[in-house]
Amino acid sequence: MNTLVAFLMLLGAGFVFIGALGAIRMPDLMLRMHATTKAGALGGGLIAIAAGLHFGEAAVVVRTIAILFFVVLTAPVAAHAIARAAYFTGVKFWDRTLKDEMREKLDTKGNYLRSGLEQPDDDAGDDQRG
Amino acid sequence: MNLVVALPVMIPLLAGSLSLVFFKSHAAQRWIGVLGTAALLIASLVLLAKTWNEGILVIEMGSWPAPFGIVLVSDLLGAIMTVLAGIMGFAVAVYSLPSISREHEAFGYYPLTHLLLAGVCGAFLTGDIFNLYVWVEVLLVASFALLILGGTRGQMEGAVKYVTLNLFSSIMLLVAVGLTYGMTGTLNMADLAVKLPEVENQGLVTVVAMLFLISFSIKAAAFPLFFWLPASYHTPPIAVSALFAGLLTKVGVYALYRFFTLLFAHDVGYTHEILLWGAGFTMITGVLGAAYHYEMRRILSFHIVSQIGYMIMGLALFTPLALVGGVFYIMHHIIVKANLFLVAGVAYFMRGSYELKEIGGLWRTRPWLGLLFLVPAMSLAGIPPLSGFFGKYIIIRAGVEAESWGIVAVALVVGLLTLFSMIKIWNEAFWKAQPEETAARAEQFEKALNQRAVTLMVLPIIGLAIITVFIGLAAQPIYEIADAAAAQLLDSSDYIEAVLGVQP
Amino acid sequence: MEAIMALVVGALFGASVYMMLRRSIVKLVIGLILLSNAANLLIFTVSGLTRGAPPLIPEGMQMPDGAWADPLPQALILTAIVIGFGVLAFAVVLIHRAYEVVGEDDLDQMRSTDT
Amino acid sequence: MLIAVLSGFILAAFAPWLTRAFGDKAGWLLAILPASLFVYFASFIPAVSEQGAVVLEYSWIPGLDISLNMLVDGLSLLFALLISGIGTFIITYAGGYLRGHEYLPRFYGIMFSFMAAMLGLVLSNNLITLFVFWELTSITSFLLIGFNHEDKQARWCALQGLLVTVAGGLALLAGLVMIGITAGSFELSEVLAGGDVLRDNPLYTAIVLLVLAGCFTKSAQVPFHFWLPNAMAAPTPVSAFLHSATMVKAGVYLMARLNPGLGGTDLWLYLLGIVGALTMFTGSFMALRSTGIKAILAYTTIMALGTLTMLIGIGTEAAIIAAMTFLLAHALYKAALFMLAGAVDHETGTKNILKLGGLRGLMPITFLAACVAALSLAGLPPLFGFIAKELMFEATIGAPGIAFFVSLLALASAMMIAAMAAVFAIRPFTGELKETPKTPHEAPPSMLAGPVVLASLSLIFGLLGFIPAGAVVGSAVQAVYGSPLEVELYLWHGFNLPLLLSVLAIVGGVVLFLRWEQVLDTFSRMTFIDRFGPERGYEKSMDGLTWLAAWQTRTLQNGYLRTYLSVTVLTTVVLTLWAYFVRAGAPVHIGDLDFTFYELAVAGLVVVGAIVASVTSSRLGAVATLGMVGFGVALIYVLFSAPDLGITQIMVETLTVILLVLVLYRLPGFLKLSSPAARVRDAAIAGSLGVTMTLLILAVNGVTVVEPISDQLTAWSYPEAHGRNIVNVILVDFRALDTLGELFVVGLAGIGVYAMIRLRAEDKGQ
Amino acid sequence: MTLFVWNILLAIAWISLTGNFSGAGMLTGLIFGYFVLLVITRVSGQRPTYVRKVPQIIGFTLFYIWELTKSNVRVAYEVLTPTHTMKPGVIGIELEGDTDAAITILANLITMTPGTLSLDVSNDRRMLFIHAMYIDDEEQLRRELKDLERRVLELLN
Amino acid sequence: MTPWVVSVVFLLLIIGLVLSFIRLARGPSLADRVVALELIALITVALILTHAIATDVSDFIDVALVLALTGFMAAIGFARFLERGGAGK
Amino acid sequence: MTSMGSLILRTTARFLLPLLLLFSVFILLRGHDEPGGGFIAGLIVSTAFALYLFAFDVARTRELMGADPRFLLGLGLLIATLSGIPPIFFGEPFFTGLWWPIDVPGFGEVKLSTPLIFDIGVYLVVFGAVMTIVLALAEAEE
Ligand code: NA
Ligand code: NA
Repeated sequence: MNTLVAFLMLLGAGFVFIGALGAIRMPDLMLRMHATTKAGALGGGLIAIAAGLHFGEAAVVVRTIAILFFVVLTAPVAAHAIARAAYFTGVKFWDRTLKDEMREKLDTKGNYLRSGLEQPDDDAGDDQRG
Repeated sequence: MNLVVALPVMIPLLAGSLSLVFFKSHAAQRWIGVLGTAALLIASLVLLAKTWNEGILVIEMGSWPAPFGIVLVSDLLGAIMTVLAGIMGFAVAVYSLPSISREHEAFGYYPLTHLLLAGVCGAFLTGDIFNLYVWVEVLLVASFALLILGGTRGQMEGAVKYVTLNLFSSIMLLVAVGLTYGMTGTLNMADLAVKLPEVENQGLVTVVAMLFLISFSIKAAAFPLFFWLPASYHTPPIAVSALFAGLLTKVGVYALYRFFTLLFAHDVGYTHEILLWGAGFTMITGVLGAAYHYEMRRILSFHIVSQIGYMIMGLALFTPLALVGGVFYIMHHIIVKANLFLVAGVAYFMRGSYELKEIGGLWRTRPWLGLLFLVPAMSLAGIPPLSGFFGKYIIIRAGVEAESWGIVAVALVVGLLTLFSMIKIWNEAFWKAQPEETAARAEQFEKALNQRAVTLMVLPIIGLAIITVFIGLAAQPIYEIADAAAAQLLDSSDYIEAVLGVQP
Repeated sequence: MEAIMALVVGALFGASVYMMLRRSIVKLVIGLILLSNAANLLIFTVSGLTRGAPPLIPEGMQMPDGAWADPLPQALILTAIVIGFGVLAFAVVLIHRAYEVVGEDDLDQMRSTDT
Repeated sequence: MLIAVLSGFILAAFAPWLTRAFGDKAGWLLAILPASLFVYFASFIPAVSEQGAVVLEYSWIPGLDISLNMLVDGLSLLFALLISGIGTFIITYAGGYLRGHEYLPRFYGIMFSFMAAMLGLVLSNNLITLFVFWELTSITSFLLIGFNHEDKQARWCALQGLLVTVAGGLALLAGLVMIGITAGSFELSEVLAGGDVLRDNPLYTAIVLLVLAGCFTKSAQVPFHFWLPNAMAAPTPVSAFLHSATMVKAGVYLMARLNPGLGGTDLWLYLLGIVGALTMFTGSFMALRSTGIKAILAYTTIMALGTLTMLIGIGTEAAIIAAMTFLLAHALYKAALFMLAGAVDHETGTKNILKLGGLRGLMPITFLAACVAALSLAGLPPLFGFIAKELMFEATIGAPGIAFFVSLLALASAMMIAAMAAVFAIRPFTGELKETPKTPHEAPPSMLAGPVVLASLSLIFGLLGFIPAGAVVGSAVQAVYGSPLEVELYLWHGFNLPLLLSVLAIVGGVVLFLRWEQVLDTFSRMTFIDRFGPERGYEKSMDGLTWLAAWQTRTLQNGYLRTYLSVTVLTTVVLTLWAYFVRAGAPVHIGDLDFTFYELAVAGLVVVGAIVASVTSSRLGAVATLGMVGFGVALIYVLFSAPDLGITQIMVETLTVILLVLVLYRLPGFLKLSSPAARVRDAAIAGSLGVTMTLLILAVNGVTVVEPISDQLTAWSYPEAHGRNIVNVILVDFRALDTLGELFVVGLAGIGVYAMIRLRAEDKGQ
Repeated sequence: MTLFVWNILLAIAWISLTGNFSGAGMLTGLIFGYFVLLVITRVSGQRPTYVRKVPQIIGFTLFYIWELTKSNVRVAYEVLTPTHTMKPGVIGIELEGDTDAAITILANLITMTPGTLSLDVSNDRRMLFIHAMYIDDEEQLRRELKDLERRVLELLN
Repeated sequence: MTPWVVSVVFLLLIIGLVLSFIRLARGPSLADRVVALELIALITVALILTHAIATDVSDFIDVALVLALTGFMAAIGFARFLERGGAGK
Repeated sequence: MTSMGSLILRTTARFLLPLLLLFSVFILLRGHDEPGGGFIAGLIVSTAFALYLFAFDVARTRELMGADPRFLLGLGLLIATLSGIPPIFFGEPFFTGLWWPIDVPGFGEVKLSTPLIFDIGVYLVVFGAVMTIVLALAEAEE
């Protein structure tokens, strides 16, 4: 059991380390987020599992599961929010970026994003937010 | 168990909470405002009477015995200060009825006032240094909120300075409390009075004392730490200025009295010498600031600073008589200074300006207001037989007895300059004819004057003026209370025994 | 470790006051927040640092097991953090409004009330 | 007695109302009070003559040695009689002089207060009570001098008079307190009985100087005399009262009163003798330069005050007798003259003596009374003034050490005064009638009653000197001298030096009178007197005060928050470090340097984060860095066993960042606003606080606490307070009051923020 | 119906948190959960339809973690190797599901899978824009993403 | 737990923390800083969990739980800020 | 329209809100024995609503909260203050803890007590205050 815990911890820490390294090394914001979001969440999650295994008590285990759950749930949402906002505010892409299909569909003035699949008679201003 | 010790804290807390719950009903808030402060006044009077008759009273909050829980302690000084808070609260509550705008009421004027009073009373009554910090913060944040009520540019600018410097003060207080706990492992004042002398390096105690001194001196607006006060006190609605003027700086002064009699009387030659220098410069710088200005609220604000010097002087001389003088002075000053602001407010409602150069003719048209101004103004300047004279007399006599000639000279000269700026107000606002240029505005304000409103504003002014005259003419009972309070300050053993239940 | 924390606290005090001495009101408020943190850490440090022994009483016991960290300073700091939060919330909004009213982020433009 | 003294205050409260109710007759009605008081005080004459002094005891503030005890002896009785007697006429006179005046009701209110204050002053047996009344006379006379307050000049003069007299008053207070402490009692009767205790005390010189500062300012002695002529801004009834018997005499009274206690030393002799003589001379000289009838009278008052001071200083038997006689004589003629001057002014509309003439026919009674009073002023027989002047010369000749000096000045003064008396009595009334603003006619009876009676008294007392000698002057002399003296007053003392001097004075006076216009012309060209006189000194010091106040206030309260903060921080650092090095001996306890690398790293990151936050140029970057510092601090809490703190810190940090982000979004980015030098300076200031805090922690680190109260709290936590999380138990139970306060802080912040955001009043700034 | 599921879920969350896996614990959880729902659902029109089957959630969670691990290895390689071989770009993916839950879960899953990052959903909810690290083989990428979407929709129906 | 494992884990996490901090300090855009802050929050979660394992005190896990729950709020806040047109330079 | 149009965020917020609410109650109730308490719980619930606010808008957040946050603030203060008063009827000073231990199923022994009521007051105050501030700021922005 101890070995498993140690392994998970080391693995988790390794992922975290890689995520952080990515945050330094990657050339633009989006690419950095590819690194941090995934590596960070997984690293944290693995260490949470390690903690659950280490303590072995039910109360602790459910808490570590909750940590895992929340990390994995919130990390992509946060990433999405930041990426979207950064995109809207015109963050610079790496110069080797190949294409951007979203740019032309974005009306930055009203923050309206078209799908490009609209019928000509669709009311472009209709917002279907819940 | 003495429930009454906690009442001056609990009543305004409840009144404040209730006002918040009924935040939509102005009528309810007004009623709670007047009744709550009246209840506070009554409770504080009962507390003082009980303390006078039975000696130092203690309530152990939560039933946890001292020094482990928090105790509220009412010695005479604390009870006196509480009564003063009650008087101020009630007077200002009545004054606020006509003078505070509907908008201000809608945005929490009344609950803020109650909670300010709660903070002030808590600070006066607590027997625990961290709890003191908490109450100081309560009153501070309440004062922040009151200060910006209205949101004018001047208020914002003043508030930035007020908030920054007062927060620095609070942080220093927190640091000092932390260091004290680190040195003694206790927070209870009586317990500290026992344990601080046991600290091996007494010099270290002095160092921590300096931090308390700094913090409370900022709160008290002593030299050279007073900048926040003249920058801000003239900006809020006048009722708020009056409340601040009467009570806030006194919390700092009170704390200095409490700490530098009960906790830090181990190195008087050093600590109190510093206080004495501070007192002298506080008097001078404050009074010169007042001499410079031509706006009533600014003049009065600088006088707060200046008068604080006298109170600190009483503490710094550290003789029985000097402490009596200091306590006497505090009592007198709270009443008088607040009243001056209230009178200035009435003058404003009649003339539309606080600028002395823009107003005049009040003695001609409103002689009664002139008299109501003269009472606190002359009292502030130390003209007998009003309250201020006796305060000044006792302190000066104490100074002479202690042969501290320098500070006596300063105190006397500052008295003269105080008179000078009071007369400046008198000459300009009351004697001088209303200037032509602003006559139209004055007329407009006169027309808009509501007789009932004026009556409500004048009632508390009359009340406070009567107290001022009473403190002067019937100085003996006041002196006796101050004397007994000072005796308790000088001899901590009663305090310690009342709190810890053992002979120190 | 207390000695190291002493340096940390000193540095925090220094940094916060340095920020407060800038002309920007935003820096002022950030400085205030740091100052509050500095004071809390100071209390934490002078009350003694204990590792791995939170002041919790395990089930079935009357007292904490072995050594435990002094709970009182923790309670004090908790109170101070909360108070600091309240005060700073106010301060944050204050600078916001001050900026709106004055139209400048520059403290030197906020002198109309003094003289 | 107490009621008698305080009755003036009581009546003052009702006087305005009575005045309105009784209209023109109010003056007569109100005069009943001083008249009755006069009678009442007169009833003490026998007792005082017999016993010397009567002390009536009334307690006030025993704790502070302040009583309302009244000392009735010859001196106080003389003053009390003058105050109430002359007061009676002043009150009636004012009824005529200010008939129909808008402010007459409040005038009476102030006047009665003033009268009561004066009575209290002269009757108090307690030094502090005396001072109380002393200051009250200053304030009430301020209100009287500034009676015509819409006139800027009047306000200025009132302020000047007040500041000068109160400045002296404060010195006096210090002196009186020192007397009380030195003598061991604040009761005059006891203090004066033990004069040697005072004179032998090292504080004696200080006491004398302080007390005299009060007396000299109040009694307009050189160089403080300048306020007195300016006080003529007051309406004439006021001037008459203030200058004849009351206000300005208070200083003289006090010097006379304290003479047994403080007098009899060289210091006393020289100070009073020389200053008094100079004042006497200055007053006379300035009178000679003046053309306003009230100004002339004012300067002659200064002369009289100087004379009295000089005589008290000389302190010989003859001098004291002369002083008391002169005092009475002066009160009688000066009050009369003022009231007459007022009558002239009132009826003609001008005060300028050069514009007056030929009034004799139109105002015969006025003229007659003026002649009598002026003769007394000039010191001509058979008037009481002559007796006084004779006695004065006798005293100056016998003055120890300074006889020649004072006699010479006295002679010169007497000449000039004689001349001015003639000018006053003759010029307005003789010659051809001149055009005046108002058509003159005789003044009403209310305004003539006083002058006529007082002038008559000057005559009667001159002829029948035994009346005053026996009644009050004798007792007064005894009181001032300290032991009984035989006092006899007559016109004829035989041919002697004083008589010669008197004759010389009158001859000189006549010469001066005849050539007055020339003299006036010469003197009025001596403008340097106005330019360099002490009044310039007053003005300069007022200007200096204004400048100093402005400079100081602009320097200190300069509006720069960072100045305020720098001063505050530096004060903190200096006071704390000074105590740390000097009192505590700079203790440093490093303790065990046990730490793990990650603890160190976290600590380091917090520091680096704080530094980065403080130098970064990105506003939101600073906020983000702040967030990181917050997480770092939370980690420190967790690493050292404070999970609750960790959670709280994290939550608070998160919310703080959210708030900052919500708030900052309108604010501009940082600009580099300060110079490199300023940044270095600020870094030094900030760093000094950091160093201080580090040192404090290291110092306290060395103190071991034996038994912190938290041990007991821990022990109680579960068994007594039913909680396993001790921190939480402390928060909600042991120290619930803290938490309650904390809650209110949070709540208040909420209300405050809400109000700040939602309540946007009109911006009234700039 | 969905509300009841929600209540059960909250009760499970409760017993997980309290660590009290008893019937009584479940009851308490149900009660508290009920109150929470009471508060939440006073606002009409937002009846949640996210979740139907608890076991599927668990199964899917495992899948999620697996995807997470894969993506990390890929990224790790990119980070640890000295040269960048990425060919990044933004592309749009047509969406089939139209419930909030489906779109959200899909978007989050895409974010967590190798080399892709959800940017935003078009306002008409028909197109999901993603940032991808490697779009040299765009068709392959689109296929993988479609497969993922299918799994999500399966789970939800 | 074996001390060397804990040390290595701490070491990796701390280096990660330092690297993220460098990104936080350098930016260049606000979004970069926010991403870095996000990562720092995650690393802090990991550090707390590791500390709990190292000291064998499970109570610290609650701190990590709260941080995991609320740590992303700052990012959401910043994102909102960016979208509202706050050009954080 | 508000610019925060992220469907993903909205969905997540709706999903997280009940969980966070529940979690806050949990933290509140167990605070006396383990890390937690009214203050932390109040902050957590505030965070939950702040998230909701960020995802939606002020009007919807207010609607969801039901009561005006200022009322909650006042109510919390009142509850906290009043919780100190009952002991005086038993002859004890203010804030003396009164305990009514009840064995609540599912939570073990729930110690109903004045300190718990006090802590609930804390919870409400923190929630009310933070939401007052956040909503006021957000409204000012809109
Ligand atoms: Na004051
Ligand atoms: Na992905």
